[in-house]
Amino acid sequence: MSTQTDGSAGAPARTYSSYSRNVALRVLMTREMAIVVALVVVYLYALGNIQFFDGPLTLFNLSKEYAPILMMALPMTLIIITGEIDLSVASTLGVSAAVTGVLVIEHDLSVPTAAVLAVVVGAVLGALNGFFVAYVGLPSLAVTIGTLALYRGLAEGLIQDKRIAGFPDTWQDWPTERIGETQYPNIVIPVVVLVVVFAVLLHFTTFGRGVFEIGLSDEAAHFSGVNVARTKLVLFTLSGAVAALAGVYVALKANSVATDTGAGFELKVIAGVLLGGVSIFGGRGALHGVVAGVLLIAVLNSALQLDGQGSEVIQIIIGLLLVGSVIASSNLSRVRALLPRRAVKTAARSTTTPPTPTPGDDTRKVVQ
Amino acid sequence: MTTLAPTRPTESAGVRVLRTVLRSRELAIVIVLVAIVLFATARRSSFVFSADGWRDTLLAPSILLVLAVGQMVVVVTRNVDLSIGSTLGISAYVVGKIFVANPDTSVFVVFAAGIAVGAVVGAINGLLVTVFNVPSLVITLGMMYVLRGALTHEVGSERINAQDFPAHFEKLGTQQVLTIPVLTIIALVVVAVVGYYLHTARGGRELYAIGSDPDAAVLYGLPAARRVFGAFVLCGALAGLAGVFSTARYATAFSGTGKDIELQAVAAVVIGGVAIFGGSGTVWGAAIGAFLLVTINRALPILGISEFWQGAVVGLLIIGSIVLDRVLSIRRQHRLLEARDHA
Amino acid sequence: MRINTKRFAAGAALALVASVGLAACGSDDGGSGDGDGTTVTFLPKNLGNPYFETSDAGGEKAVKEFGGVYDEVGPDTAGPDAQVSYIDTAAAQGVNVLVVSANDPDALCDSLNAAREAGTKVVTFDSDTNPECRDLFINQATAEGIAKVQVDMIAEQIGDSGEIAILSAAANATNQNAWIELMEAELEASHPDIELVATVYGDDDDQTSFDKTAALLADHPNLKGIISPTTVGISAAARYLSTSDAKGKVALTGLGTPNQMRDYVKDGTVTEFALWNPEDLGFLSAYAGKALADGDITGEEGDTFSAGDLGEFTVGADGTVLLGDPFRYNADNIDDFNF
Amino acid sequence: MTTSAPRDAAAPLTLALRDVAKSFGAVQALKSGTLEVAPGSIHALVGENGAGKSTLVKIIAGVHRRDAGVFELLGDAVDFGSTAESKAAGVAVIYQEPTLFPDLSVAENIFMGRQPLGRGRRIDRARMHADSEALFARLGVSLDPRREARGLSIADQQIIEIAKAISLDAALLVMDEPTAALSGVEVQRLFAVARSLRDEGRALVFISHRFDEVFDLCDTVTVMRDGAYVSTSRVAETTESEIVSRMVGREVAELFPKTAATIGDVVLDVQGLSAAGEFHDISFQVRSGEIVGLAGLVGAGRSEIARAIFGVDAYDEGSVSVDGRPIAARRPRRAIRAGIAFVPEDRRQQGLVIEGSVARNIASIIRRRLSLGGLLTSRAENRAAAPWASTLQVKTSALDMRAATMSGGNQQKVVLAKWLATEPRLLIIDEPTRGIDVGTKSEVHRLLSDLAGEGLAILMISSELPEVLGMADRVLVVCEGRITADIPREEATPELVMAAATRSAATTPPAPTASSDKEPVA
Repeated sequence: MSTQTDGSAGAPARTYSSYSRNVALRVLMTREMAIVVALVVVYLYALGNIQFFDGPLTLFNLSKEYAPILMMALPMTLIIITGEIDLSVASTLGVSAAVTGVLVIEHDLSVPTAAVLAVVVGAVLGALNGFFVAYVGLPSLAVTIGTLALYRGLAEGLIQDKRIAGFPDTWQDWPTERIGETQYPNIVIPVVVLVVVFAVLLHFTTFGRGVFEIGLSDEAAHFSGVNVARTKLVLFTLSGAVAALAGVYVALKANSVATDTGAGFELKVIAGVLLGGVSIFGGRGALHGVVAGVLLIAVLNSALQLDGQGSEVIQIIIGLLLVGSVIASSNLSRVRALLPRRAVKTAARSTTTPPTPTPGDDTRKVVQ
Repeated sequence: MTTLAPTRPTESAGVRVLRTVLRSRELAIVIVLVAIVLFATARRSSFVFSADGWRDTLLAPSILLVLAVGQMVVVVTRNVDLSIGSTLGISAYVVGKIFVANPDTSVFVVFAAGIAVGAVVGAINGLLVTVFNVPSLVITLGMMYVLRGALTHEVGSERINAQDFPAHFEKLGTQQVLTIPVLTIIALVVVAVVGYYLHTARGGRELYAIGSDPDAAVLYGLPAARRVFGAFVLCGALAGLAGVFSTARYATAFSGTGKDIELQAVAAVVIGGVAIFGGSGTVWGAAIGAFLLVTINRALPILGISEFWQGAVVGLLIIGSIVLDRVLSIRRQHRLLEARDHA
Repeated sequence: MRINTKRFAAGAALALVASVGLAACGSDDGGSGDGDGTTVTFLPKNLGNPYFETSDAGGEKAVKEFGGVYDEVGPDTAGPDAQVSYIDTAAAQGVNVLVVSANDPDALCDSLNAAREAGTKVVTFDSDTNPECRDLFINQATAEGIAKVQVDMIAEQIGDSGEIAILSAAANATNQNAWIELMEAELEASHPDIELVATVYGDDDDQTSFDKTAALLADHPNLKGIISPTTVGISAAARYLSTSDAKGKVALTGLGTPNQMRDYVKDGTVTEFALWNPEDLGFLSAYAGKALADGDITGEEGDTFSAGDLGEFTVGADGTVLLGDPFRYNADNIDDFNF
Repeated sequence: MTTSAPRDAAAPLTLALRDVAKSFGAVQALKSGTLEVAPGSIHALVGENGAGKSTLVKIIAGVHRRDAGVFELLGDAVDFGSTAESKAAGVAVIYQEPTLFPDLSVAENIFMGRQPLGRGRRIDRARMHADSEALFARLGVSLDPRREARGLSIADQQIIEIAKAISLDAALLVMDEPTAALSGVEVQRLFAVARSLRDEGRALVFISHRFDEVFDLCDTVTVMRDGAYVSTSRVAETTESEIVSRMVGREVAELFPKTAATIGDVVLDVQGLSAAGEFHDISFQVRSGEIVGLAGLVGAGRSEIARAIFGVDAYDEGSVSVDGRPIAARRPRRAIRAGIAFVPEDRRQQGLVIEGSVARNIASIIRRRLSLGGLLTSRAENRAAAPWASTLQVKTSALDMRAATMSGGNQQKVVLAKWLATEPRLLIIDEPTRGIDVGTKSEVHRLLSDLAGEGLAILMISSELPEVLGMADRVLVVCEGRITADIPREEATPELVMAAATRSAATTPPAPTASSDKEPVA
């Protein structure tokens, strides 16, 4: 560690450790890890106790069905970390599927061309959300409730009562063909690529740092030169583009497009993200937690269905998990508050001099 | 800075009221609503000027009206209740079950039961939100799943059909007093009572204060948790009432009753000019928003817009409303800043 | 250390919730597949639909007769997405026969074929998929027959002239659209004075259908008749009409079940409607599946099999088995039926 | 001017706090707060920022619960769990920062929860508005009770807070720096009201940094330092310099060690900057090695000017250039690239990502430089942050500690570290020592002085006159959005600055004792 001579103080250089806890604690004692553990436990339990869960179709079906959810959860994670929300993803997916279908089946475009156009359309729809949120200053909840209706309406208007079905065989089969001898369909490949891309974007780039800063305090981020509006615009655009990509996949997988394709997916996506440890208030979350959160829902769903439970049981469990996880994470501060003595001791030990009082800690924002 | 000489132009109360009305955000949607009704009626006089048309114009919005009022009360405190669709479903099923068990049950008992069921659900939501201090968006989203799942689990594929409801209850769905449907009258009474409360009671004003700045409300010493809890109970109770309405109007109850209606209620509230982050807006606005949302759906085919584009029109309406709100608030802010310069 | 404690608590709580959830389902041993009977799973368009309740009840009766194991699963709203996951699950469970009423002819194909590769025999009923995705289709009646009977009924009821409208299910529903197309052709060919002014979609949702009926009447003041070729639609439309001024003035017919329509036939809202016997449809489907599973038939044209009390059936072109002709219900005969 | 109120020995004290303590997590904000206030008196509570005054006020108000100590109101032991309880017990508090409901009308803000009721428990709006107007008349201001609170100036917001507190008809009225944003005339009105309340037998606690006000208004004064009680004395029997030395616990002269530096070329050049409702026609320059102080009342527009220069806020007209190159408006990133560093007033909201780690905060601006091929690792951030933390003597055990767990002084060091890491040409620093303990305060002052010595141009906004007078080479005074004076170091006196800061109300009341230029007034 080098000492810098710039600045003013001529006091002796101090050294700092980078982390207050060792690697094991840092990696293991996180909310994300709790979800990963829950996922592993549930998976192992299902493997041992649910008939057919170990069958060759289980992982295949699960990957195939939850690929679009996981895809959309990736940009959604970043959006929720900035403290916003995008309820319109499933409708964007619907528009994209409709565009793909209409272009390929009604206008005989090739699937790749149509897919690119659909993704562009998705990006534009996402950018529209982003524009309203970032530059007009509207609350994303209200905007995306509006575009949830608007984009679904566009999909309905595009399809009307037409039958959009019968994509060219090669394209229609590809996403759900297995990768070599594995149990996984091809769609897993782009999903994994996207997961890696978004993980790097969120955790290993300056852009990602900005995303967290905006979520923790968009004002402080703004004052540090983070372009808050542009960041949000980019995220909503990404969200639209990825939802559109998922839409192309869903269209090809089903080999048909209906007006309600993907309807209701947004809630599964959000449930997966929140379950994965992302704070609805923004500023906190990690992508591996979200992946685990979505997979947990997928595995629970699959296990419960194989066990003969109806979709309503799955609904109830997802709902309880959602409520439970939010209550748990929001109220841990209370648990912490019950242990003030310990906290003081820990902190006192960790600093070289006793802490000084912090006045004005609770200064409040002035009425605007 | 403040000026010293108190020189205020004197204006009569009547002028002030008129000015308030003319400047109000609600007027904008009333104009849109009236315009739509006028256009639709001009093209098809039966839209309003026929017994069925008149009745449906008033009756169709009644369910959403009640839901939007409840949602508005929650939204004004800077919360949201996404579970009202599920609550409506449970209430409707309970109402159906009561009639299946005893077809002679009094209508009043059924209303009380529906409202009570809703209030209980609302109380659970309210408790979770205020005691655990967690965001209502997530809690009520979770509750939406849990309640709908529980309802489906209980109901299964059972469906309570028109035959299961006694005639006197079914009749309530279309009964009219002086040509105005009974359900609409009840809904309007709800609007009036809740609107009056929010406007003129201390508790009502405190709801606005809480939504305007929750931290300041606590610092001020307002009973914020109790008021928010109350808002959720009211919202739940009204969702329960809407469940009774739904069974009376549609004479059917099954596991999917009321699905997806929560977003419509939120949309109605937003269209009505209620700020999604609380503090401002009126019950009247939310009610007109609900009226507009339902009426526009009925009127679009008559106005020559294919039913396939109806969803898109509703979406545009929502976006348009919030953009309008934003533009108005920016303009107002500019005015205030300029006023400060000239002070 | 407090951070550690907090995070651990979060993890523990979550794991607890998750495992409680699982334990709850694990305790219910709803396993299918044990026993030596043929396992037959019915997958209707959606649950909570009286029509499918009746047909699946017929299926259950048949399965019990031949000593198989019956199961019914399905989404709570009609849509192909949700059906796919039930097909996948059935495939993973290795059920012998899957009896499906398809929400979409193409969307289910991949999953159905995967199931067939895994050894499951697929029988569609009520609403077909593409022929290459299933082994047999049990057709309630020929599309031409269904279209013709409805057009005939409305023509009789409105005096063969005037405006009519159609209240369908979902805009993309295969069988609905096929019937509507045939009805349009039939109207053009045989009933030139009848004008089809609108087709609206109630999504097989009771309330939507109800509201669409209201909108239809408001939009078309000269409407003389409505055809609703879906049981959900016709009952919702009848309910609206029965409380409206249009009762008795606007004729309503289509496909409905006697129990749902009884009141409206008796109060004069509806004169006559048609349907096959859905119970027989389910019954036949189950027996067809059994025959496939046992290897008695392969779905080739000309294969014959026995369906209990319903007698012998022969597989027609495209792997289709025809139940019979639609039956008309009216005030004279409706009390003879209970489904 | 009479300063002592008649005191009835038999009557119980209105307020008695003894050895009250309060901690927030690791930070002990209040160690032993003691405050005894008699009915019919005005009691000054003074102390530096960070002395624990606001925490004490919040304990009285029921915002916080004390951890230890005695708390009695009118002779009875009390323990408020909420502000509602304290209000019910007869305590009214004016907080340092206004806490209004922006969506509600002015009158409702005053009477929320206790609006006058008419028939059928219905709010009597006419009476509420009339009552509000009566209150405003008493305070000598004209505000429309019907307008919404959103968009009011800070001064007007403060007036509403005062009206609210007065209307509570409380036995104890606590005012935490109520005059910070007020003009001289408004202050005199407030004092007249305060005296009349005292004469009615109520007790008032008055917190202010303006000593002339303390001596003008108050009967007794309690001094606090570092979260602890220091002394209580009758105002008439003490002097300013005694109070000041008790407040800081050392000789005042140590505080401001600005050393002379070579003043170089113009770094910042602001020409004709205007923003509607905020400030007008602002022109000035800051040279290398120079510290320019921006003085004025709270709400005069100083921070707004700084924010516009840095580009976080928009302006309507004018231009900003650094080293002769113009800077685009509304582009903080460009301003940073041009060499501007900006330490904002609100450290917790704007200066820091308070929930973020020390390392990420320090590296937050330079991280673009730290990334390799677009990729950024925590390792790189930690390596870059450590030397700066060391240079500024940031007290933390590890770089992943959240900034929120640190003291105000340490937080300010982190903010400075993050900006100094950008190697700026110009440092804009808004209230450099607000909420910082005395020790760190002088560290910050020395640092600023050293930085200027190294040729950095510094624009310093401060509401503490001694800080401005001690540190600045040149003082610009802002009043109602305009620069009203440009005073070189040698000529700057508190009187001159205050006169320019309250231009409209030319006279601040004469201080009762001989004033020195060390006197903290603003």
